[in-house]
Amino acid sequence: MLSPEEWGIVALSLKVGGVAVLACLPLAFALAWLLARHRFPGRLLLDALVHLPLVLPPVVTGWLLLLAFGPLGPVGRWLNDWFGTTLMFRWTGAALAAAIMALPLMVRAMRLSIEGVDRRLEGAARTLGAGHWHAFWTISLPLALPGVLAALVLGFARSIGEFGATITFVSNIPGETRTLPLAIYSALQVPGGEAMVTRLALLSVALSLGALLVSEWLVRRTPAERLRRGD
Amino acid sequence: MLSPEEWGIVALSLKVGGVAVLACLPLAFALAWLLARHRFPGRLLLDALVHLPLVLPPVVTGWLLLLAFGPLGPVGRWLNDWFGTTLMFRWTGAALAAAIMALPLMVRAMRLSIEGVDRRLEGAARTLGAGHWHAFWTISLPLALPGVLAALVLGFARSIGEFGATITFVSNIPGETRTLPLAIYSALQVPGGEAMVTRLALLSVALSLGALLVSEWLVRRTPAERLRRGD
Amino acid sequence: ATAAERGPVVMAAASLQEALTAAADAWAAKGHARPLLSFAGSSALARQIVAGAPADLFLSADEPWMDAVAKAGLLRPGTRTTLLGNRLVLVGPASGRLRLTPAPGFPLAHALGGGRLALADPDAVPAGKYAKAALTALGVWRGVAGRLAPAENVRAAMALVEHGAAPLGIVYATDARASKRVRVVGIFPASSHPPIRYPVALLKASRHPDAMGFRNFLASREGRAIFARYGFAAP
Amino acid sequence: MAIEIDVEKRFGTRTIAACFTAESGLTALFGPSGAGKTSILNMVAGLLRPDRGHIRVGGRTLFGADVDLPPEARRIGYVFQDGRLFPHRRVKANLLYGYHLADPARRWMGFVEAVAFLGIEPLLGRWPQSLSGGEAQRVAIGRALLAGPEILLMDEPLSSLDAARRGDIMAVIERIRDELRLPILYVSHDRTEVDRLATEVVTLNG
Amino acid sequence: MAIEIDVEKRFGTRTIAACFTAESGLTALFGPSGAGKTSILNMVAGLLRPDRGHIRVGGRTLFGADVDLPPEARRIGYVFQDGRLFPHRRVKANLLYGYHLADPARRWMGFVEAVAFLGIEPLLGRWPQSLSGGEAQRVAIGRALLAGPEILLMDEPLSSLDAARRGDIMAVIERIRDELRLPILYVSHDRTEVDRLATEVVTLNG
Ligand SMILES: Nc1ncnc2c1ncn2[C@@H]1O[C@H](COP(=O)(O)OP(=O)(O)OP(=O)(O)O)[C@@H](O)[C@H]1O
Ligand SMILES: Nc1ncnc2c1ncn2[C@@H]1O[C@H](COP(=O)(O)OP(=O)(O)OP(=O)(O)O)[C@@H](O)[C@H]1O
Ligand SMILES: [Mg+2]
Ligand SMILES: [Mg+2]
Repeated sequence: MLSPEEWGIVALSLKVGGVAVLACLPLAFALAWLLARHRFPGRLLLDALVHLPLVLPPVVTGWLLLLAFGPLGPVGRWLNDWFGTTLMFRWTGAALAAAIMALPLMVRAMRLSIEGVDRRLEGAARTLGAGHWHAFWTISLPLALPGVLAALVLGFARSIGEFGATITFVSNIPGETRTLPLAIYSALQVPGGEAMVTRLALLSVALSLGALLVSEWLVRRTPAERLRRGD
Repeated sequence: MLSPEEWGIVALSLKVGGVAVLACLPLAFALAWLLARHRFPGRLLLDALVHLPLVLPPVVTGWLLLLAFGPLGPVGRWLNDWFGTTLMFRWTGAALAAAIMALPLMVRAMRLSIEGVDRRLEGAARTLGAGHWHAFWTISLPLALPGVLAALVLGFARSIGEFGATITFVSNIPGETRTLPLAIYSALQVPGGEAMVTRLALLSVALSLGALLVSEWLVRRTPAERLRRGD
Repeated sequence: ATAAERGPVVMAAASLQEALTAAADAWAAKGHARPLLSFAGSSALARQIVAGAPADLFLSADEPWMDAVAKAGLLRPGTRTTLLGNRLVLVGPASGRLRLTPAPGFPLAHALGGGRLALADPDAVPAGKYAKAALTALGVWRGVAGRLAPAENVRAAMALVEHGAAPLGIVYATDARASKRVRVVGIFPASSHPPIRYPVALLKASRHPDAMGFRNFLASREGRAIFARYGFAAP
Repeated sequence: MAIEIDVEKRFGTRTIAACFTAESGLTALFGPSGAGKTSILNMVAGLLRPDRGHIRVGGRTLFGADVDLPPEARRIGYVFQDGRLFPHRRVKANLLYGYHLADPARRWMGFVEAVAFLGIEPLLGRWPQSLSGGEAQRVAIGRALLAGPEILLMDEPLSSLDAARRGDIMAVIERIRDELRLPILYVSHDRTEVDRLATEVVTLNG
Repeated sequence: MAIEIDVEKRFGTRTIAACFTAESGLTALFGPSGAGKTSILNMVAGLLRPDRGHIRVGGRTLFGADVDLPPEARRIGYVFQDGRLFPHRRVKANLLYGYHLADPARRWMGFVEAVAFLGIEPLLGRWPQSLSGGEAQRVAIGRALLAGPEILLMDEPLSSLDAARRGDIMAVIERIRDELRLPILYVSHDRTEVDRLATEVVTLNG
């Protein structure tokens, strides 16, 4: 059904999207928590910074990544000096680009859920002997779970669709950075490539439908949803 | 400080982004409500459809818009026959592209908030004589307001950053469809255009910072936030 | 994989995709490791190279971006050469009957009727810059400047014609030739615009032993023959 | 006006059933925790659909074979066991929510009067979340009364009030019962409350 | 173990103040709605920070000049006026939340025992949202007791329970008071409850 090359592209997209979303998750949650729960000087600036990848055209984000993480960029040089590694032309770079593009969406979804958590329940947990962190893990986080799941779905979908920042940052290398959108772009460059484009686009849709099904299944297992169904 | 041309681009971006988000809002809310509150056959499919613009590379979305709304497309033909109008090469087309790209983000944000509304409060309103709709306007909608505001911010930011679908669908016409990202793209194509890119990118950032400030100010006026501050 | 198994990394303008892929296949058929081809806009590629990308060869769609890389001192001296040429053509939908020969003062505005002229962004994209130069030289630029549909690249411009959004477009001969949905309405005189040239050069960062060999293969008679099959002209 | 109730509702393996007729006056629902008192009030209010049966108030069928009036058409005033004040409206707006929706001709209590006997005048500008338990309860009572209902459902309305307040509010409930002759369904565990107010006692078994 | 409380807290223009010492036993806080009873319990629990003053329990300073123990270090058991069960955990998990966190040596009540005298055995697998008012209240009492606290704060713990249950639970509270000699701060409006349980009554003015 799929050619080995197509399988390769799908596998790469899954790897890039999965790694991007999972690696981004803790940072995104921390940011969401900070923005939802704390008032500090510079909060608005941080909020704006988080939104940046949404506001800038992806190509600009890719260019900024190139400037920072390229072999001559400050972070790129540091990575090379200390770890002997580079993100240029690597799927890890594609994952970085996808993660940065997904960040604003993930932060917002989780922030909305965190803002909805009834803090009095955290107080109740504390009186029962739970420390700050225990209350967080057992009360706040589970209650914010719908937002975390929404963030995963949004982030994964965004990663699967990410094009501009990726091609600008890590170029379009088959087997390494040519994810589905880049393959679609390549197919679009070929006159009469519409059939190929359609095929690849349907693959993208299938992937995200899969992600959606998984998240729907997970949501059904969260207590909030079981409550709603009156289990 | 800004040249008249730059002012024009900023004004156009604001118009396109504003119209896109406001026009999209009712549909997005209706979809969010449907997905949050109702279980029906095809729900998952609708959910997937809503996510589509996020998953597909923007260029593909633009290409699909061209197929549907172009002079030969079914919707484009219908618009022309009945209203003698077209979206091709018009700022309205740019707004349509931006709206479609913003849709998934807006739906998700509002859906999270709607899912968080305590339905027993709606029941209480009903016993006090409020009909279905009155309870919606006075109870459900205000309680879901944080999600609506988040949707506005996300949607506007996404619109301000929209590039791929716009240029593919309505091309890059100065004064009509050349929004900030398209102007940035043009500048990026020219060797040594970095200064111009930086300038325009900073304008984008300023716009979204403005939107963020407005939303922050609005949030401060919502009851939920006043509660949190202990007003 | 070792460097030798992986083949050199070639960064090439997206419009070369089909032809260069065929050339790479031919090269690989000779027993060499298949080069890794990365297709994107020339500007994106040039920026990656300037930012230190570890690539071996650069094929640009125009001279200025190659110049930018050269100015950054990143080309292997003496390896730059002009690989290919191309022609600029006026296209319309395949179903049309219009014939229009681009010549000084030719009635382009009239032929557009109420429609727009699709082309690559004339301020930015090479194909658009050539088109602007040609129309200016032929004295019709003023008449159509307000009725352009500047697209992201040549393929997108052609798509506008293919889908009936624009009655006419200006694209490369190679693109027009490959699409069944458009037909060539007229060919621009080569003298009406600066020569369209695709330069190639080896990058200073290149470490791959095959890189120079592949460059030479592309510039060889055999390589040029492959490009000619896809409609590219000799420089 | 008589209340006629005959309903049944299953929750999993548990069935709540009640069948009684109460003449005008205050009917106390008595029964152990979990007997189904709140469920019955919810069915009368239209918030919980009985599996079968009927509910009639003064000749009006609220629920029956092919009738199922929506809550807003039932003209009930419900003081919930858990308050349910609208968190996004200040106390005053909570109180006036049903008042503004009611037909002026059918209102039987004025805003000033309600505020005065409930002693909530200083709370009018406050947000519900900052109220003490008893304060919230008084606001909830006021909100239900101000909607001008034709039947009152009260689920432990006085449980967290001090003796003085309790006396004041019981006096008002007596007035509503006797002067306005509104039927009242009343849940309470307090014997003295029930002895003083109830004209009839219905006992449910857990 | 004595409780020594001297605190002050401002809410806008309103000031809550209390100053009393109670010997071991059950101290009833009495006072009209809005007097500040819940606020005082919250300050003892560490959920509300007094503006000034101190709180000492059996020699341990919970709050003072430069002490402000976090709630989890205060070893209190708090039955809230509004339940506050964890909505995402079943009844059993709610009950065991504090139990698992407590040092086994300091637990003074077993799970089976608590479940038995509260009569909540059939509810263990249920979600809190589906509980009746009295059922939720019993679970909340159980949750607080099972955490093995050194001092109990109870805010109208019996308000929506029927007479039989109330008697059972009062007997247990008496046992806790007399055998375990735990200090208990108890808020209630029910005179009979207070008369039976309280060793001391502190009256707050609204
Ligand atoms: N959604 C549900 N699923 C399962 N059981 C339920 C559900 N809702 C209510 N019940 C059960 O139905 C019974 C009746 O509940 P109800 O709230 O009517 O009791 P009640 O008489 O008001 O008790 P209380 O005096 O404690 O408030 C309870 O045992 C309760 O646990
Ligand atoms: N955040 C707040 N802002 C303003 N006032 C508050 C706030 N929190 C509490 N209060 C007020 O402080 C007073 C004491 O509240 P508290 O909850 O301690 O009363 P209480 O004695 O427990 O009353 P009840 O018996 O009604 O529960 C009340 O009048 C209440 O309205
Ligand atoms: Mg009840
Ligand atoms: Mg209280």
